[in-house]
Amino acid sequence: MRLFEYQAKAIFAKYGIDIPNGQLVDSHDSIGDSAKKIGYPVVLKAQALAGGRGKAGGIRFAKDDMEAEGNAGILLGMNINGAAVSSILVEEKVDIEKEIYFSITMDRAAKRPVVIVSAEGGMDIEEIAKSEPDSILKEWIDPTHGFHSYHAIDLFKRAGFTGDTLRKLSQLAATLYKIFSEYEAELVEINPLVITRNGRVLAVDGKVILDENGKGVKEFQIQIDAVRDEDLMRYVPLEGDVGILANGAGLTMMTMDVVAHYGGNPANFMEIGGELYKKSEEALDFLLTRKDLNGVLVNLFGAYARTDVIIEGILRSLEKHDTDIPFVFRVRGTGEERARKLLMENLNVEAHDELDEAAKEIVMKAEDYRKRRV
Amino acid sequence: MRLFEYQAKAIFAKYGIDIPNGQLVDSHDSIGDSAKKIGYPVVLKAQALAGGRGKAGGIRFAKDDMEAEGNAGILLGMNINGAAVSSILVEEKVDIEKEIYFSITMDRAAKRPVVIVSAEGGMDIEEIAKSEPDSILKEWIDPTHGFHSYHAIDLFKRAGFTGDTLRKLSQLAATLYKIFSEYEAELVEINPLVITRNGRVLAVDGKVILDENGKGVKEFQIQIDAVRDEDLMRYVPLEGDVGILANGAGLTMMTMDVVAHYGGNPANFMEIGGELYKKSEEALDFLLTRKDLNGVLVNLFGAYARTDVIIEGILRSLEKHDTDIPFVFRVRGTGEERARKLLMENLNVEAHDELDEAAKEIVMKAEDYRKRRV
Amino acid sequence: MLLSKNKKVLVQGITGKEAQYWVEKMNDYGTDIQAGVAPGKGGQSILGIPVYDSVKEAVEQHDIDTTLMFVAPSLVETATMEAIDGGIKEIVILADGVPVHDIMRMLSYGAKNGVRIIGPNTPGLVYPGFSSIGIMPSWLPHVFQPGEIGVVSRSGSLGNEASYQVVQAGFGISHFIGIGGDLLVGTTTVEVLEEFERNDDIKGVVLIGELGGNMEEQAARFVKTMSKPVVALIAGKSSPIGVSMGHAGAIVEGTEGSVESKQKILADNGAHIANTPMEIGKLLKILV
Amino acid sequence: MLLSKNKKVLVQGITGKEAQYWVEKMNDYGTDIQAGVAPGKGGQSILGIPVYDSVKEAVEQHDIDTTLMFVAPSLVETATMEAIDGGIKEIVILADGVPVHDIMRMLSYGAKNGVRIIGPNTPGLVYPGFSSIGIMPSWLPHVFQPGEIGVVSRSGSLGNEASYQVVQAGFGISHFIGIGGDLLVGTTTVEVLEEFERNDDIKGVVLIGELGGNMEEQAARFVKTMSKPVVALIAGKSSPIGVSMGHAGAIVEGTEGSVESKQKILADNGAHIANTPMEIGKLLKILV
Repeated sequence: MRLFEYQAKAIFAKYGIDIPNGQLVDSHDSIGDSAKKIGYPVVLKAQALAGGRGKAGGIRFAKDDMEAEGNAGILLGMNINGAAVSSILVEEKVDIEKEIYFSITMDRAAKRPVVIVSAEGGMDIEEIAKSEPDSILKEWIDPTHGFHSYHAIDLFKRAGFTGDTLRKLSQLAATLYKIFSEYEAELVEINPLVITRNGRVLAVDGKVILDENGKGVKEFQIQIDAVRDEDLMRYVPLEGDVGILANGAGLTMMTMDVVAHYGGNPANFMEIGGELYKKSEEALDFLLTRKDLNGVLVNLFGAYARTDVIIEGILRSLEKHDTDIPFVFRVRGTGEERARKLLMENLNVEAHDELDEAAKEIVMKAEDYRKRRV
Repeated sequence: MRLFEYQAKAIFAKYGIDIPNGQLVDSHDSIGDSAKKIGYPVVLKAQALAGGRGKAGGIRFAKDDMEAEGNAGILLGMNINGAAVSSILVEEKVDIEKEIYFSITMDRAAKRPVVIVSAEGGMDIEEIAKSEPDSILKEWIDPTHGFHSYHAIDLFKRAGFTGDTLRKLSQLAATLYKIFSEYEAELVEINPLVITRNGRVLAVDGKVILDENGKGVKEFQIQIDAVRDEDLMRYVPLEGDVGILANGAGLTMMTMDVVAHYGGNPANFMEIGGELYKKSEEALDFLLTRKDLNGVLVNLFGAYARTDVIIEGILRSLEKHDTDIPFVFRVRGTGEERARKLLMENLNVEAHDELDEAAKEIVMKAEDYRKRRV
Repeated sequence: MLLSKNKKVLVQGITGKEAQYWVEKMNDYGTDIQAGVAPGKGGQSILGIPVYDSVKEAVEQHDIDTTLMFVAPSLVETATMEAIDGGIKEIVILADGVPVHDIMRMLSYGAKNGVRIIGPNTPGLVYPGFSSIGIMPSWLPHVFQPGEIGVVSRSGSLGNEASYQVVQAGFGISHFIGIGGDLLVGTTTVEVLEEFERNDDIKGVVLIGELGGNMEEQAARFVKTMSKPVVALIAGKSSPIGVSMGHAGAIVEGTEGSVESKQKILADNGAHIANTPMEIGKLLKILV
Repeated sequence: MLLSKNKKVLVQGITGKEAQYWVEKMNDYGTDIQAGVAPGKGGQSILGIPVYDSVKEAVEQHDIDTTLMFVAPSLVETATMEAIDGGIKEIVILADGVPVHDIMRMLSYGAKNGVRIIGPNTPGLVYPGFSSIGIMPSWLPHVFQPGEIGVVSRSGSLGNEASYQVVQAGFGISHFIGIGGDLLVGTTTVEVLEEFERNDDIKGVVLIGELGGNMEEQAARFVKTMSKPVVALIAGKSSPIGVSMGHAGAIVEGTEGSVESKQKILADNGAHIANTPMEIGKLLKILV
């Protein structure tokens, strides 16, 4: 679960990491007061759970009330890569001497956490990897041993730091590993980590992704609960018009891909794997609340999940909904015979053997339906 | 820092360990209501920070309001091994099938934590060690690996337990180690750990000693602050009449012992080692608030602590206090020469070279002073 | 050992409802389930399989090659340490939802003790015609037939689909290895490929990946050195960026872990890319 | 190594005020202080002693036998791990107030790496006439004179008193080893006795103990096997039960750890009990 920048910084501050003086504002009326308290010039940073904020224009400056109010109005109406901006973090403008990239994350290939430092901060780590690959230093962590300030001393010395800055950076790094561990994070990142002209070491941005199964998320329970409502089926809405209902995460992703491969536009991700297969009625009920669908592809490969039980649920849902959008079925695996029989008896539909064939058919039928509707 | 039984049990309950139904009561008026809520017969347990409660009569039973009020009155007026009883824990009477001893503590010789189990609970562990030494099972813990339910399964099986009781005991043991670790305890003990006739596994008593330097004590900050006030000099009052002022914990203990060895009665422990040596004025001010002293022995062996600085503080304190009780000094080590000179000039007193000699003198002088005072 | 087809299996958490369902399926398939563990249930038996209170007791009575864990996510770390301390050298972890910091510690402890961990969040292992360790529908004849193709998959459901395509194309499966969909897993794609390359039963390889992480990128560098043809199907091309797609590990940040980059690196290193499941069969017919 | 009189010493936390006071004292006494560590102060020097940012850098430039730590209690665990990871084999920890669970982990890590830890809460080590590592007043001539008696003490202040008595009685001190007053310490009384017994310079032993714990009991069993006379002074006879007396380790629970029981076991095993400091000298005159 990704945290907002202001939440990440609140954690940093709790652990004694220096952050810019700032306030969270959620209307453009109050922006002037907050900005004055902090002192102009200020930075206005859109709070949204998405990357690419800088390029999307989500960071703006203001030297007086007029600029602050104008920019706040713009930011609060913005959408950054699909995520609505709910609030603005108003912060002091910092006197930057040097920008550093610092993060701790899980390295899947090495199967352990890795600390990544670059003395060329401020850009995306991938941009740094392209433009200054030699500036990227990594140190892998033995989790039973931890990552301590003396490990960080070594790392930051290799990155070229000395003296009091070295001491401050290494303490901050050890603190960040403490946050990574205690909050059970997947990622903690400070980019840029700024050294100011008067020697402060400041977390000017902060990104924290917590493990949804970990202890750290409990502090953000309200946020989780809000997500969970539509997360029952791990539903992710997309912009297409072909509804997807399949079992298992991998098969569902592939179902979307095959629809796209044959020229269609998938409308969603939705997983009904594991025990959830018994909830196919609720899943389709939920999917049919969308009025932009021009077709639905049901792709079932039964193992533990019984395809006949899934089809029964789908039939119950269809009975409740008065819909004429086309449905295409593909059924294989456990319960296949009975599932096919149910589809034939109730919908007079022959289920496909192959996903490729089913995908071609739904793409064609959705195209027809869209034309008819227009 | 030792916790009250009710505090220990509150921690147990928070971690899901089953405890008897109970309420804390601090006046004998409210005892009847609490007891009725729990249901007679009940057990009344004096809450005091001292051992030997059972033998001192600090646990009483009541079958009705009259008995409850009577016993509550007795308990609330009690003193258990020097500790006042501040409140009573009223609990359901438990239907005991078996009593077990269980604890986790630091083994100094092995330099690691040890889990101790005995299927013969209910008595002091030292009594068990005498009467049923073979019943005591120990397992040492590798702190980087922890103590888990599967370790406990092995331990409790060796102690003769099977089936569901085995499962419950081993889960409880792992939970108790979690408490030991997360609260940074020096000791967690459940004695007796009771198996009831209907299969409950209950912590009927609970003793927790937290490391005063550890994280766990923060939850009990008020209690710590109360202690700290008189703990500035690590002051421990005793029942004797010879005040003791020495530097360093070991030397202070030995000073008390030598006074006792020559027939005197030390009145206190008080440490002014380390940086505290500069606070000798405050230390003596505090000691002289006691009106039961018949003499004071000052025993200084200076190293980092400068004996002349200590003597200066003592002289300042004596100037403020109009006291005629005898003082005897022994001074050796850093600053000795100047310290001796200060004593001679200000009090016309020759400091002793040896603790033994100084102790003999103060014991004699205190005896005289007591006689004169009577 | 990972590819050995007749392992002696221990089942941790054998008395749970889901465990019993799958133990019966595995048993019927011919898997050599030696024993089970369930604290407090020592002395009972399930389908004639003896149950012990602890791994320690089970390994005192039985030679165990691998342990299969039907254990709740929050208890997986302890159960894994118990298996490692019991001297078991291969551990298969099914649970979905194990905290990633638990996984990190488990993997570290396993590595220090020379233990192979498969999963968490793996659907398990199938050795068609021999045995099945996990929750794959090994009994479905149009999905699993003995043969000469090694399949490695991050996903269970897409693993079924791929195996089915292999069988539809007229081939059989020598080994199906599910590695699991979590952010950290004990055995990575490249480690399975290394085993596949060494195994003489295997004539061709199907690699099922998905968006997120760098396991396929790492695997690609090894594919270059392999003597056997590799067909790769990577799911998630039409999934959005920055959102977790069912599997905790299936998330793309920036361009790292995108399906396009994975397909490109794999193809550049000599793998054959299937764009849809049916293409797996078509490519195998050409290559094997 | 514990008894080696000319160790090459590293000082961690060398730039603190207290550290500088003691470094000057130790230096004047002739101790071979090779280097100091203070993060962010690398390149500076203190009394001509070079300062490094980390232990790793210091050990790259100097052979170090032992490190002496002037570090705040909350930072001791990390500093100890740094020293161990730096390959140093002996660590002297002065700090009073280190959390006991930190100590527990440190000692475990030290033991696994074959490192001797002395303390925490030790006053340090004195090798009269040679060197001083810690905060003992080695420069006071009536307290420390070279000689033939080994002194081991849980307490600094009582260690001074005991050493003074040894010197007053006309003897000298070969080694003074402070083991520290905490609940858990890295080197126990018995481990020092074992070294004393093996060392040919030492003709007699003074053991300074105090109430609490079972270290003196454990030592007693070894005293029985020793060829050298042992004089024991145990503090705390007149201290109350169940209260911590200044030292975290000085607390009695029930009858375990009482001075009476310690004295009895020691006497039963052949140690000679001094009831007051002056008796130490009297007994040594008879025994040595």
